[in-house]
Amino acid sequence: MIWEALKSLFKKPLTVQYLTKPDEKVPVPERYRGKISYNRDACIGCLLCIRTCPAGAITADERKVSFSLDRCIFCGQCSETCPRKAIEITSKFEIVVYTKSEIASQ
Amino acid sequence: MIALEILLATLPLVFLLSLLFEGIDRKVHARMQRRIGPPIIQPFYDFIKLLVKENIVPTTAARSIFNASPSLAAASSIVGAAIPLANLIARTGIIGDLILVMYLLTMSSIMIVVGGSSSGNPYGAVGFSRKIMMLIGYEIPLLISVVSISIKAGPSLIYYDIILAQIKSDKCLACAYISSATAALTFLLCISAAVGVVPFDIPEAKTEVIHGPLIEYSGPQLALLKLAKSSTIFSLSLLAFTLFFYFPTIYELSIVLGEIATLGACLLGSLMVMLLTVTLPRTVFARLKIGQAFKTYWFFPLPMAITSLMLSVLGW
Amino acid sequence: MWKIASRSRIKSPWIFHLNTGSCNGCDIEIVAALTPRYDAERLGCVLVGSPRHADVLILTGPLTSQMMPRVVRVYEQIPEPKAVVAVGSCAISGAPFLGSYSIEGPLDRIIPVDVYVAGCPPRPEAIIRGIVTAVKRKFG
Amino acid sequence: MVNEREVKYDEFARFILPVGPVHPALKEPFHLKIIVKREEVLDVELRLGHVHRGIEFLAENRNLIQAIYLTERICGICSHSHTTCFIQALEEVGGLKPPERALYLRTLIFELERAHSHLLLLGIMAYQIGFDTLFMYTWAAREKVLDLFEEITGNRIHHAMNVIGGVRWDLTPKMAEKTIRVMKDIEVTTRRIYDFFRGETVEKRLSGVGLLSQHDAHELCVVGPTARASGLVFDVRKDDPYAAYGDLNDSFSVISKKEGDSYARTEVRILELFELINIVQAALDRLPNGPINLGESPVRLMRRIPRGEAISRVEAPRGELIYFVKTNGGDGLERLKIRTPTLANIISLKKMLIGCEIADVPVIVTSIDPCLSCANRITLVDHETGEVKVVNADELRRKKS
Repeated sequence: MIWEALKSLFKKPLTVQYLTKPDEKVPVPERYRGKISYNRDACIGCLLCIRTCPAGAITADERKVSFSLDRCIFCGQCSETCPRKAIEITSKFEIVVYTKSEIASQ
Repeated sequence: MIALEILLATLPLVFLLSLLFEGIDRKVHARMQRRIGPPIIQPFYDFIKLLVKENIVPTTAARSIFNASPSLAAASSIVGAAIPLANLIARTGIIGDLILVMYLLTMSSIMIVVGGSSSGNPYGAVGFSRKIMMLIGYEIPLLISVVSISIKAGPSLIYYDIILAQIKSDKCLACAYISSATAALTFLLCISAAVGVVPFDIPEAKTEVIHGPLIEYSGPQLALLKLAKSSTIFSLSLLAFTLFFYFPTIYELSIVLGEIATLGACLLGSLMVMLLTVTLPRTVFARLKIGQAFKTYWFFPLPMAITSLMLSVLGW
Repeated sequence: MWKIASRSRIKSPWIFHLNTGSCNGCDIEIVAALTPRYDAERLGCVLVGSPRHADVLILTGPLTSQMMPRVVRVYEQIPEPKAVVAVGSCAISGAPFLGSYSIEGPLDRIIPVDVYVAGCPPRPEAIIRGIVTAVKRKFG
Repeated sequence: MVNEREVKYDEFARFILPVGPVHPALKEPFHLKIIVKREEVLDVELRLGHVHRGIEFLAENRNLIQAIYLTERICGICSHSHTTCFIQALEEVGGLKPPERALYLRTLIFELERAHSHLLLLGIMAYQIGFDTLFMYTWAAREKVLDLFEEITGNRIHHAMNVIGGVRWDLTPKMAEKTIRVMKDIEVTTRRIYDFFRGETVEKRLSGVGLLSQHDAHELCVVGPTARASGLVFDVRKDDPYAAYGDLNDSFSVISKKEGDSYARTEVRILELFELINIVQAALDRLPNGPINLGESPVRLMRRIPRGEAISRVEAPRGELIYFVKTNGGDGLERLKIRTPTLANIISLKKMLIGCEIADVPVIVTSIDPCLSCANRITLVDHETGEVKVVNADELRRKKS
């Protein structure tokens, strides 16, 4: 253990210097389930997503749907259920907000 | 009394140095774990932040003891660190200052647990009983090793006399005598228990007793306790280095920068001592149980300390 | 003088983490934020064991009825100034557990929350960003 | 006279030490009332329920697809085990047979999850005994598994891999390659971690602590690594194969130890890490081609499940996980009952804790790898009569209102 520790002293640290060095981040993989984006024009108002959303984050709204993203649990089920692919998963993951309503705009 | 003035002047220096040492300790610890670690001035941030934070005194606490003990702990350990540093700079000493330093350092660690146990928290009480047991374990070998070295250097209980003895014989004591080498080893082994870091941080184990005595402290009080701890680390590593490994031939070479070079070399040496006896063990060992720690100290350092005392009396 | 104090506060957020009925997902991500890959300590974050030492309270989970009085107690024990970060969707809104008999609803009903970090669970990077944002807003 | 004083001292030295619900050694709230005399633990009282969220009740009010995600959020560490178990039961009720490739992929994720869970536990164990460096090393290795999850399923913790009749995402050849690479890495790291755990100080802290004899383990019905460390050879993967474990039967063996202490429980997990690396490699070698699910829309599949009931069990990282599912013939559940491994194991804590030192408490609690968010059930114990009463959801709601 002592050797291991002393060796590590002279190795490069494993740390990704997020926030302390500009543009350094752990890479986000392609399939990452981040914030959802909704294409209102593509939506046909079948309301299937409301039936399958486990968190009750989707509500009906004038024959289409609207999202309350503070409830979203990022499972991606809505985009899988949607027959027209009107809901897409983006790779955005840094959702840090001061009030709940800002989540949608971030 | 020029010595007193120097002593007063060293107090802020001790404050700065001990926090700097803690910063280096944390950085090296982090690097050994393959992390970047906090910036070296992190302890200063922590200290200032805690100073300007709210201070909460729990209603269950014995107020006077609870409030007094952090300041007492910090004061005694800072003075305990300042005396050797001031003596090193002023090149003088008073009779019995070595004993005074050891006493002040013990006092500081006792004050911490006394404050903790007066908080009325059961974890503080557990921390108190554990600390007392640890004290019995490490304090005896620590003191015996100091006595052994002072016999070798005189006999004298003046801190600067021991350094003088090393300058006179042109050799560090630990290299010169077997007894001093044993005493040095004992002292080094006891440091990590005396300051309470990981293999022996049993009284303040985070996952067992939630920081033990520190549990109810907040704000400035906590800042003082943290300062007490880091200046104890600084003081003990300085003592260990100057008492046993003062290499006079190197320091006295440069006459121009004499004072500063000597002081710098001593500080560098004590930094090495700290890295070896505080940082390395806390990186590579797991925390022991109180019984195991106690046994460890009575089986290794205590017989070693007694041997070294006997050898020094015999003149080895 | 005040500048130094607020800078020190921003540079050394000590975290107390409280699970209010979460599924562990956010909790292990908070711990993961301290490990070599993310190393929150480089920003001064330390996970402390006693609320008395803390500056930032991280809350995870939808707030079960048994934990409700404890959350309030822990919040009151943290000395001023303090910041509260709600991590994860359950902490923000109660997400999938809403409607249960033992859920007391979103956290901000009982204590003020400064920063919300959305995600289920959020990545450790987002959690670190949340802490930094919270201390900057609250202490800066 | 002397006697009296002794009694007084005894009472002085004996006090109650509350551990939890908020305690740094416990990442989850759970309450232990420990009566200690100096350092020795005399008696323990266990209290659960701080993270009770009423998931069984909630699932009964949701449709099947929503219930899948709900069961996933029972626990963030073994989320895939919960969904696999639940979906297996649903498939049994509906008579659906997922394609071979889907079964293999389920197994693959399952074993990767076991890897991450075991590494997590080893790290936490090191953290409990104050060995921060080992904790950092272990968790650094675990990050690689999490990266793999993120790449295959899109999230580090909640994979959402299972759907009714198969899995959601396919494994590309590139990912398979990366998986093999990561597994080789993990094998090397695990060897090193094993060496560290065999080191002086760690063994000193763990061995002989929290003894659970084979007899007690049998009597208390403990499961998983906790049971296997006490000499009970029992593993659902071998005894009652599910998913692709039937085909992969020859690639692994069941680890078991005789000692029954915390060290044995830790060692079983380390050795299981080596076994699961074999399973992953075998699964990748034999991965059949073909579809990954039934190819129907999830909503339609959900409606195809008739009224019926089924029991399903899997070997989660912490032990045997049992689901009882009763569907109502529409698209919902009539009853869902979950028996999590931690619930089975946590009772044994009392046996292990009595007589140990305070310093051993976090070690023992961690050694059974408690996942308390799984284990919280409501049982009220009437203190005066000692009568145990299980409260159902309706009663609770009445009490609340």
